[in-house]
Amino acid sequence: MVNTEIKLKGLTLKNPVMTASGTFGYGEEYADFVNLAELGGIVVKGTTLHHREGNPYPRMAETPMGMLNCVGLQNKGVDYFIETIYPRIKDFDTNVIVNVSGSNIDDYVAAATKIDALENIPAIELNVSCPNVKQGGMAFGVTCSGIEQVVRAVRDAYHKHLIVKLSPNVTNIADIAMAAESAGADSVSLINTLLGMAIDAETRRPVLSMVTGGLSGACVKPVALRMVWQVAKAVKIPVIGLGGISSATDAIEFLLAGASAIEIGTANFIDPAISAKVARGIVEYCERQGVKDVNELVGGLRL
Amino acid sequence: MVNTEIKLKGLTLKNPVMTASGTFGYGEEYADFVNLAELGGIVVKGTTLHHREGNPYPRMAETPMGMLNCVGLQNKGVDYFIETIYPRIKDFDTNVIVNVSGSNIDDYVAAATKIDALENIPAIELNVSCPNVKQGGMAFGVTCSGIEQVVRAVRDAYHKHLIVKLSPNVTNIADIAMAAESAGADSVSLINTLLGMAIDAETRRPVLSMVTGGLSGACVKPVALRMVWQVAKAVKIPVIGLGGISSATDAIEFLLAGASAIEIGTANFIDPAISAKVARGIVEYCERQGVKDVNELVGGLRL
Amino acid sequence: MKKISDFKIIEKQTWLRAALLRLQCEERLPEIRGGQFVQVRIDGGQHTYLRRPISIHDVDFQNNTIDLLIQQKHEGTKILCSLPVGAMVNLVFPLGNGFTMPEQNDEILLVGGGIGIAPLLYFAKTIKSNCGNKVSFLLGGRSADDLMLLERFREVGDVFLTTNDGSLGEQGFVTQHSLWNTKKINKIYACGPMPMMKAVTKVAKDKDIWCEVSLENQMACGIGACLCCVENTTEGNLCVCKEGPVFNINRLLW
Amino acid sequence: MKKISDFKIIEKQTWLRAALLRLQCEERLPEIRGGQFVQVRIDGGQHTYLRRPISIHDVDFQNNTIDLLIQQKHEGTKILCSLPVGAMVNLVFPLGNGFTMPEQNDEILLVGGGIGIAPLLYFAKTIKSNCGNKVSFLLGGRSADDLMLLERFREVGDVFLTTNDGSLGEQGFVTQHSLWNTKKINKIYACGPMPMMKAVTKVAKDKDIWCEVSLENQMACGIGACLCCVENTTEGNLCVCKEGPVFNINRLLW
Repeated sequence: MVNTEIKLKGLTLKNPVMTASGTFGYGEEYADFVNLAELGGIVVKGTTLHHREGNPYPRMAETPMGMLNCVGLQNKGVDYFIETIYPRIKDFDTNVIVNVSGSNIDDYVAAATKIDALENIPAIELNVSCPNVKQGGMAFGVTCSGIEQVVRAVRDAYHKHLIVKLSPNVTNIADIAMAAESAGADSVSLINTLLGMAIDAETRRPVLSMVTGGLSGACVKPVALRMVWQVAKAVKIPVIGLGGISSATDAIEFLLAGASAIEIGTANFIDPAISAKVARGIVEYCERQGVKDVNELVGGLRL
Repeated sequence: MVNTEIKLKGLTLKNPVMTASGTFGYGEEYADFVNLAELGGIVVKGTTLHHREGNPYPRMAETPMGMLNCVGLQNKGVDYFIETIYPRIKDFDTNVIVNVSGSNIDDYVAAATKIDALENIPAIELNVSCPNVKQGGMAFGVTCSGIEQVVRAVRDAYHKHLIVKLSPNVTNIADIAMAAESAGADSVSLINTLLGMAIDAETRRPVLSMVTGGLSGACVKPVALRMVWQVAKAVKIPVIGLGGISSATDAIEFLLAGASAIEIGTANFIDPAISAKVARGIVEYCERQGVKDVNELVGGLRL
Repeated sequence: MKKISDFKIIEKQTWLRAALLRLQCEERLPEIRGGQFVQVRIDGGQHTYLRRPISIHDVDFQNNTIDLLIQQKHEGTKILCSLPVGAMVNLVFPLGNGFTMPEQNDEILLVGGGIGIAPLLYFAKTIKSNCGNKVSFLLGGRSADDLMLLERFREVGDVFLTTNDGSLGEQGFVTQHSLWNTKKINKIYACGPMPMMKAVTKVAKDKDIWCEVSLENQMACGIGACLCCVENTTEGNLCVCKEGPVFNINRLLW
Repeated sequence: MKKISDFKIIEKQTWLRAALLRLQCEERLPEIRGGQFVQVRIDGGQHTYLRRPISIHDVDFQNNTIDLLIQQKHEGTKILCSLPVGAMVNLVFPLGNGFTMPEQNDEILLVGGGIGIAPLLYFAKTIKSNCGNKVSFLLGGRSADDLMLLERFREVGDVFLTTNDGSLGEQGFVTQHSLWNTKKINKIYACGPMPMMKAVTKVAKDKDIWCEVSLENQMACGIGACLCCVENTTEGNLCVCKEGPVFNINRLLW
């Protein structure tokens, strides 16, 4: 019998597998495919203080083993979430974590404060790295001072587990992670999407309405794994790894690199049942390798 | 009849297609597959002042639509190049460009000075972005001050076309490009490889001898295209685009994004004849689209 | 109830630019409404990382088969059309809302353009079995070889045709067909290329006829999670994969 | 002269963990030496971006065919082994240096372990046709089903066998076979897993026998451009794809 429980500060995951914000809706969209109780948690889609329509269509471009998106944080705002969506999802038998975005510090704080009051939301994931909206947070997420400001402000207002989601579009992600840690983050999750671009050679136009978008999918896994490894060496708080994870083997690699938990994102689009399969696959790996406790794998890379 | 000639300062390419350093040997390795006269140029492999054995095996990991490498600038040094290799390749009917690397400014300058004396080498590509060796240039390539130092020093010693190859592992590549421009670069080429990592879940060990390595191949194209677009908007000197280009369509996309020429790298490993096919494919595209001069495509993205 | 299932290609018919695949599943099929679609996993392509949405052309609940009528457009659909009988494909299905079932006394016109004819057959069959209405098809293509499987459509209703080159039916676009002046119509269901659907929408609005159209915005997830395939509507950006693909024209900003 | 050519699979034979593919090309084949390899393009895999190096098992210049004996290891070789007769595969070939042709009077032992037996057949045939030497094969596997196509080898020379489980030939490793004590040998050519080749190297050095081994370092380009497959030798790091795959053991740091 393998122990898969992961204890983070104020947040206990029954296993290390979560789903990434913006790729799993509010969980309900996947209920036909996945028993949500098999997951360590779900991070529901990016929520902002006010309603946002997001960016115009087209918002997506397929790339080799990946995709670009410029959705732009479309959501109905935190009050709508609290009144309409929260009641439907609050009793899921898994951790429901809300991804919080904003265009200025006050909005981040206001949204986080409202979610702090929701009994069944044990954590938020602070999105300081959305590449698709001006002041979509990426402005904050690419400098140490920027991330310190927003994290410290939210930390003062939010009293549960605070995950800070980091942008990979930086020279030294370990510095950014340490800044988040010093500002009071309980954990960091990485990577958000890599900024990319697609062009239609025949029409000579950008494929995306916003010209650039965020790259995700299997293609980014090597970069994500490297950054998780660099960050895990640099900070004492737990690291949540994501970026192209498409199988239990991928997930194990992130744990070995130092991630205490992982998130599955774009792979949900290719196989809507993948998240639960990964959770089961991790157990099979542990049984095959004689690992009694998944925590043994965390940072277990042999150099 | 389509004009494909691209004129850069002191460097005329019969067409925009070159091959990337480290992926095309010295051209001789591909002579059975490609008529080198069909190419705008070939950038031969990274050359340093002194002989380098490179990193231990294993040096390569396959990734989704890409590969990681940590070769580490294995080469016999610039004197060996001048005495043994240059005589064999100096009369190729294409531009032979030497990629120059170093671990300190003096070495860069010394190697560049020796190559400056070679009549049939019209340009060097300064590699300030190799991720695989300590002081492999990436130290220089990720800060404006670092790149200014090395480019200015080499600029003073080197009198032909000076290409500076940029690292994508930075927060703002446009700033780095402008620094290279202000220090005297005649053009910039990008992107070098993205720093990545691979782990063998079964053995729990890194796949690469150096743990991390440079990611290349089709998977990086969206990031490369975005960076070329950002840099082309920021600098006045020509931009040479590379990163995952595997077809004429890919090449056209880079030209539209603002590249005056392109380099084909990892795709040479999948199809050793791809470089000449891309050169022919660009002409076919121009004929189909009624483009009389390839230069019309450069920066021709319609927004 | 949405499912992920493996299907085997048990029959195949091909044309110049299209193929009909009959896919059989070992499990019983869930309820499927006309106008719904499947997301097909395509292996073997370097640019087929995501699934491809394909409308459901016909269903046989006795034999657990789904027919897909596929037009070869890009790498994904080309690979799909090249698969041999016996090959396995994985589907996520049924997706989307489908067309609204009409009333018993409605005078129904089903308008299809190009590969947009595909979903109309199964929807017409469900109309017949649910309310017994007689339906008419108005099918348009660039030329005769775009108009496939007409015998299947004729089994279910009257078929009127247009082609741009006049090689079959009346020459011109579907909106130029003479039936618009002669036929009594109070419900239109349309699927096809955007210009054709916009033209049909204009006709419907001019004649004040109730009309639903099926959109084909590019999708990633197909189940309303990624918000990539949005159409800007009177209610703001809505996911075509989940709130659609079928929309009443009154909800669209066309 | 290296070439890139499309080949059609015209014959196929499969075993538990391996397959023999006979590939036919429309063009005339270039000169091919024993121990050289091909780089096979594999479509359809999400982790088969690069070509796969496969040693050349046999060649028929009359019919322009190359035989590849392939062991199913990972995704790439599994896809390759699953290809049907009639499928096309693209090869870059012939690559590498191949084994050194022996002298007329040499007493030759060809040692193969597992799938490492593959290149020995064609090399033995070229020895026979070039200098007419009688060759002996010493082939080892985990069990009998690793030792395929023995009749092909017996047509060319004497065949001695070992298996770890004793299911065929003498039980144990190739280096434990009794022939080492009885047989006169002055040239060894070996191909197989690293531990086996290192064991053979040790025997050769102990007995002071000339020996060449064929290495299988992981490759990207296959033609000496990327410098990924290097082996550290007495001359420093050398590309196995270009300076090898065959090395005299005196050049290796084993």
